[in-house]
Amino acid sequence: MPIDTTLIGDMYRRMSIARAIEQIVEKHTRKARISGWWHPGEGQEAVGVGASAALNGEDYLWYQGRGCAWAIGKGMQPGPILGDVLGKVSGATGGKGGGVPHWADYSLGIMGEGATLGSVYPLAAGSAFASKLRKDGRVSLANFGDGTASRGTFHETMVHAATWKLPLIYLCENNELLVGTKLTDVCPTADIADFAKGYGIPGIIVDGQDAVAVYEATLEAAARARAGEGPTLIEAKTTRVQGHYAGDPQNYRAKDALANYRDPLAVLAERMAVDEVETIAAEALALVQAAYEETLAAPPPDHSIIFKDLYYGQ
Amino acid sequence: MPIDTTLIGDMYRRMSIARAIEQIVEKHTRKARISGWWHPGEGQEAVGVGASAALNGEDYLWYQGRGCAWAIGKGMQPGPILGDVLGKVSGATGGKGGGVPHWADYSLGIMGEGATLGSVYPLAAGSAFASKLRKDGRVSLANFGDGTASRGTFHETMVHAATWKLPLIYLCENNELLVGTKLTDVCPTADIADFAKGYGIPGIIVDGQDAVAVYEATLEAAARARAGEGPTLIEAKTTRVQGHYAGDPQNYRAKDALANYRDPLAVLAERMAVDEVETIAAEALALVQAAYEETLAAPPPDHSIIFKDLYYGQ
Amino acid sequence: MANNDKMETMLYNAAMGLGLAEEMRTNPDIFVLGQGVASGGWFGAEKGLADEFGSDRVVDCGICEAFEVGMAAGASVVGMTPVINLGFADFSLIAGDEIYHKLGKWRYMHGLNVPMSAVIILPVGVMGGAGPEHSNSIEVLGMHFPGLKVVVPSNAADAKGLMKAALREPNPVLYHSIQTLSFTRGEVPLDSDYIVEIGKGIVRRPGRDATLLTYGSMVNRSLEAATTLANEGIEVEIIDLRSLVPLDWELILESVNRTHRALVVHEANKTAGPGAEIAAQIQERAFYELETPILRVAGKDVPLPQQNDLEQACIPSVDEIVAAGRHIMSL
Amino acid sequence: MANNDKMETMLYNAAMGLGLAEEMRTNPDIFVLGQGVASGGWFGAEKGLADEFGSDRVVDCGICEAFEVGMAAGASVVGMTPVINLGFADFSLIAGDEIYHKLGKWRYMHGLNVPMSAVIILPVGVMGGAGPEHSNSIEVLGMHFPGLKVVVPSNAADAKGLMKAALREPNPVLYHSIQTLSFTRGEVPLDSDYIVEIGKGIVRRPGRDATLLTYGSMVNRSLEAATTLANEGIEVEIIDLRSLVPLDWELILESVNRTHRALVVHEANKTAGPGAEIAAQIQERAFYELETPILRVAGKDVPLPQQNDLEQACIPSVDEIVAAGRHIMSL
Ligand SMILES: Cc1ncc(C[n+]2csc(CCOP(=O)(O)OP(=O)(O)O)c2C)c(N)n1
Ligand SMILES: Cc1ncc(C[n+]2csc(CCOP(=O)(O)OP(=O)(O)O)c2C)c(N)n1
Ligand SMILES: [Mg+2]
Ligand SMILES: [Mg+2]
Repeated sequence: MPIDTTLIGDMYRRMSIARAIEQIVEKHTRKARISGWWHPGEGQEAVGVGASAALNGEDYLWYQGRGCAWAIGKGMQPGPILGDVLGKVSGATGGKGGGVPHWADYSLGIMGEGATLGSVYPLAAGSAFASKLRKDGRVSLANFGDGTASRGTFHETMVHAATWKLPLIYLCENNELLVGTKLTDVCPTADIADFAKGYGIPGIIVDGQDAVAVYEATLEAAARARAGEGPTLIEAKTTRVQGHYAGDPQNYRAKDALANYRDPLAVLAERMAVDEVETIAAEALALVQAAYEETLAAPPPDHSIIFKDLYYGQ
Repeated sequence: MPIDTTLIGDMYRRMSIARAIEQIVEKHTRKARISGWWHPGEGQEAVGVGASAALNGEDYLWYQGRGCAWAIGKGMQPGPILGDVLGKVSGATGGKGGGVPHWADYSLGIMGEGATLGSVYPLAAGSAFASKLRKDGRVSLANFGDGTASRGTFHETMVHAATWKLPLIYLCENNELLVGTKLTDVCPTADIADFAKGYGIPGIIVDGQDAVAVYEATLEAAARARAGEGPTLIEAKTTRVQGHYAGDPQNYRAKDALANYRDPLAVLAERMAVDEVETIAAEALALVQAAYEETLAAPPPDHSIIFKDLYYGQ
Repeated sequence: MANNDKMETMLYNAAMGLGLAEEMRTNPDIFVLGQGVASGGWFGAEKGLADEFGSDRVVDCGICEAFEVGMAAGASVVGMTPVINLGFADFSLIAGDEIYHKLGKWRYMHGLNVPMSAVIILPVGVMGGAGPEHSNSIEVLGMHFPGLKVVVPSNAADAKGLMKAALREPNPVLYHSIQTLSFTRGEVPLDSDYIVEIGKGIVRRPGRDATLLTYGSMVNRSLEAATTLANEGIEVEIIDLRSLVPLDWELILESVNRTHRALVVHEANKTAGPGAEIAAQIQERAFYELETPILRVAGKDVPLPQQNDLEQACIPSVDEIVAAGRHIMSL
Repeated sequence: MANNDKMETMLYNAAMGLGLAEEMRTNPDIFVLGQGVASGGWFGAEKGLADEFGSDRVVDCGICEAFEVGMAAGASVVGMTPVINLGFADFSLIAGDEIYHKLGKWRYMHGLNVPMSAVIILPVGVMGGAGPEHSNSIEVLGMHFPGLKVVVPSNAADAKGLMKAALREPNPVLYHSIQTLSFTRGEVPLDSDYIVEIGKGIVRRPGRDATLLTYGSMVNRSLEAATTLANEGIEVEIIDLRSLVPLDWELILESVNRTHRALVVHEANKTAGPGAEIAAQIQERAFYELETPILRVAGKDVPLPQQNDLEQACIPSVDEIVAAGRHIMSL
């Protein structure tokens, strides 16, 4: 079944937006201080966008906070994303946010991030459990990095998700690094998909630089989930182009670390007409530039929001 | 290599002692209240005794608190065991203990129990790590139940133990139950050994009713550990004959739950001469009876021990 | 529906279960998850629930406390009302990130003001030798970390009324049942709208000489002590706080401003326990009304031994409360 | 060995690392484990350690906080002195069972009185937008749960001296470094026996009018506030507690009995924070010496927002401390 060209264009558009945000935030943080740290996602955009494209609007996404491809993929606009990064009222959190993202929009199925890594596994199982009870046909996706696959919650959650056949997808972005530590220094396997074996669920490895490959694997996992066949673990092999955080000197990294890097935008562009690629890229840049300017102009939050949302109705 | 008959006799002796303690505690709790609950280990004696027999005296044992076969297997006398169960000064803890055991004797390599299940995995990795640093040739063994294999610490610890090739043995007593819940209701696999696959380590299933089989598997795992080849997961299939705790009405359990039960003492006795079996059993009974009487006569602890051991030297 | 005045004598844990069952009948979003809950619960609180509501809504779980609470947080964000019974509050230290970061902060940190209902049952206190990792009263954690409500029922009627309030609350609630009360009986209203409002304490015994603030397992011991003290002419007012978050400051201050003396009694360890906050705040708010220091009668600062006598010696006895009452009147 | 009087200006985190390195040189049982420690640590505290002591003793770890602390407990029982850096104290909620049950209770519950040395580095406090799950000051937990010692260095010299004391301590120590101080400089004694005794506070500024008890990040702000107040004729005595377990009651009470007024200042959330215990205990022990209520100036009871201005607005500012100083003198 050849993949729809509209879908490819749409994925390219979202990846271009995510990339443009990366670049603008990178530039911004070089001259100005933001609150907290930005964790650049350059090079990994195909994963969030490809996987999100395979989900329905009302499917639940629980992500880990590198870059913004997941939020863009699942339908968030650049405005609320940049608003949080710069700590303005226009942010998704209304201005509480900073470099570690807590973007959420429940109407888009964007459920948010837990900044203690590994916290999204059980949360995603919670929404998956709700879907199973409600028979609403929704799928829940937990996104995480290779380093985060070691967390105990990975195991506790999958034990139950596999037993109960929850409509859950584990989607790992394996960039072979956790901050400055090499995955294989702290993990017995280079393939996170190996962990699927213990639970008797499929463990699929895909090319994380290819949005189409990620899309297809996710679509299949979502179909399994909706059919009541339970969870799937997808591992997307990918590359972290930048440092762990914007400004990271990366002394720990080999000079030729990016020798085999393939830009996911270039990989997807191969499937598209040249002028389409250029138009989409230009539009994305303009969109993000406009959102950035609006964000700069937006006011910082009033101190009164310090107590907002602590309790319901507050 | 046929197994040494002295060793068989010794295992039978320890299993008989453990069984006699089971019976005396069972009888005691029927007429008197003890502090906390006794978790009977009847039917599972071959595991603790068989595995301990394969360890050296200075190897480290971290156990889970069902029955007392591990403590007996690793060299503890009935006195300190019963002393804790009955809350007397003669107990291993000096009288702080009760039904949930915290027997330890560091000179015997008996390191103790964590009553929050799953806590022994990282602790055992800690002693294994120490042995690796010190090159002392010791092995650390973490004992746990099938239900406890779901705990996050199972995963976090094995990820590191497998990567670092720690001299560690995971030894699971699979009695297919956690309190009143069937393992397969909360676990995607009936074989805990399956979890080894994710870590690329051996996952061995043995007959937990046969002390010799447990002994041999543990001996091999210990040899691997000492040779620097890393951890092994051994799953001993066994049977919990009594309730979860002494007095448990076990309404949750099928009437014929014990239909296929094989008494580990009978299994081992098949390898022995009849009169040897009888002599050993009688001696064990007498030993335990005497220890029980001494325990009954021992005083309860003085209230001053409430603050003892809180800080070192206190 | 409501059988307004009817009462029935039942076990504390059964009353908790009754509150749960009544709410489950009208709210299909409630589900119960925990180790052993499908066969009625380790201590009987979930008895009959699986039969009535099916094994989809009353679900057994593995030994995975972090998972249990984390999945509750996720389910709560999508509009369910999960009820998790952790069996022993001590086990909640395994789920600290899930309780105090996820449940307590998810709404705040994402800035989306939606209801998040979840009831985490964390049974506290000694129960006869369960040991240092099963017997602690750690309710102060829910006071220090923001975003949660914390209730502690001291009798069967409150066990029902606070459970129902917790299930109707749009914020996560830590529900601390009391292990020693599990199998004690009390009169429980059968009214299916019987609610004990979260944040309201109650005067269990009026008195003019001193205010004794307590909750949970220490309410009965305090009442007993008050009887003894009354024989000596000392009239202690006993307030059962019922909720630790929020605390009923109106009630506390009205009483202390009248009696000019305050004691706090709880089973939790003394140092940095709930009594520390209560005492600190009373002296902040009513310093010039106080005639004596505020006294705390609380658990000894040790891991609990298992041996029954030692264990009892670690938590406040009636005699110790009586002695504190005499002492405060002698100052 | 000891270069007794020499001092060097260095970063707070480097001083912590120096204390560690010096002890590692003489004690082969010390090893360091944590995420990123092998390449010098996320915030530089372990810089150079792997080069000097090898990757056997300075070991990177996966994202497994429960494992890290649990393995430290196990290693400690067999006589090692593990040093675990969790990076952010907030992550310790993942290892709650391992810290407060295993490390704090293992010796007690097994009744074997052996040394258990372990240093758990739990950096606390805001550091510029790290957010609600990275920025909290949760040191009060170490006060409530028994069996641990708790230290909080407020400057580079103490960072070294308390680290060395912690490494020689036969009980597990929670070592709360201060995130905002990580890259500030201070004079540090090079003496390889420079120890800051656990359990001893210090008067940072003498004063006659009120006693201000503080520690960690709030020491500098309090000193600044004291200067302003001094200009107004208010002489506040500033005590840096340095250790929260044990607290230096001799020092605290001597001062309060002299000034008759006390304030507690900390970054941790106010409710049920360390200040609650300190205030509760001061009024218990020195009630009749007090002329005013004990005031607490502390973090707001909210999860911390990330935005820098909001974050700063959640923790005590110099102005707030000054205001509290004026207020207590006006009572
Ligand atoms: C529980 C917890 N431990 C540690 C951290 C600190 N931390 C932030 S990002 C990161 C690396 C994560 O690695 P990985 O999961 O592979 O994701 P990546 O950064 O490569 O995208 C770490 C350790 C954290 N946020 N939460
Ligand atoms: C962290 C934790 N959760 C729950 C319990 C309560 N608990 C005590 S024994 C037990 C069952 C353990 O099952 P398994 O590991 O299979 O061991 P078995 O009882 O069968 O020997 C449970 C759930 C506990 N002690 N610790
Ligand atoms: Mg990674
Ligand atoms: Mg079992």
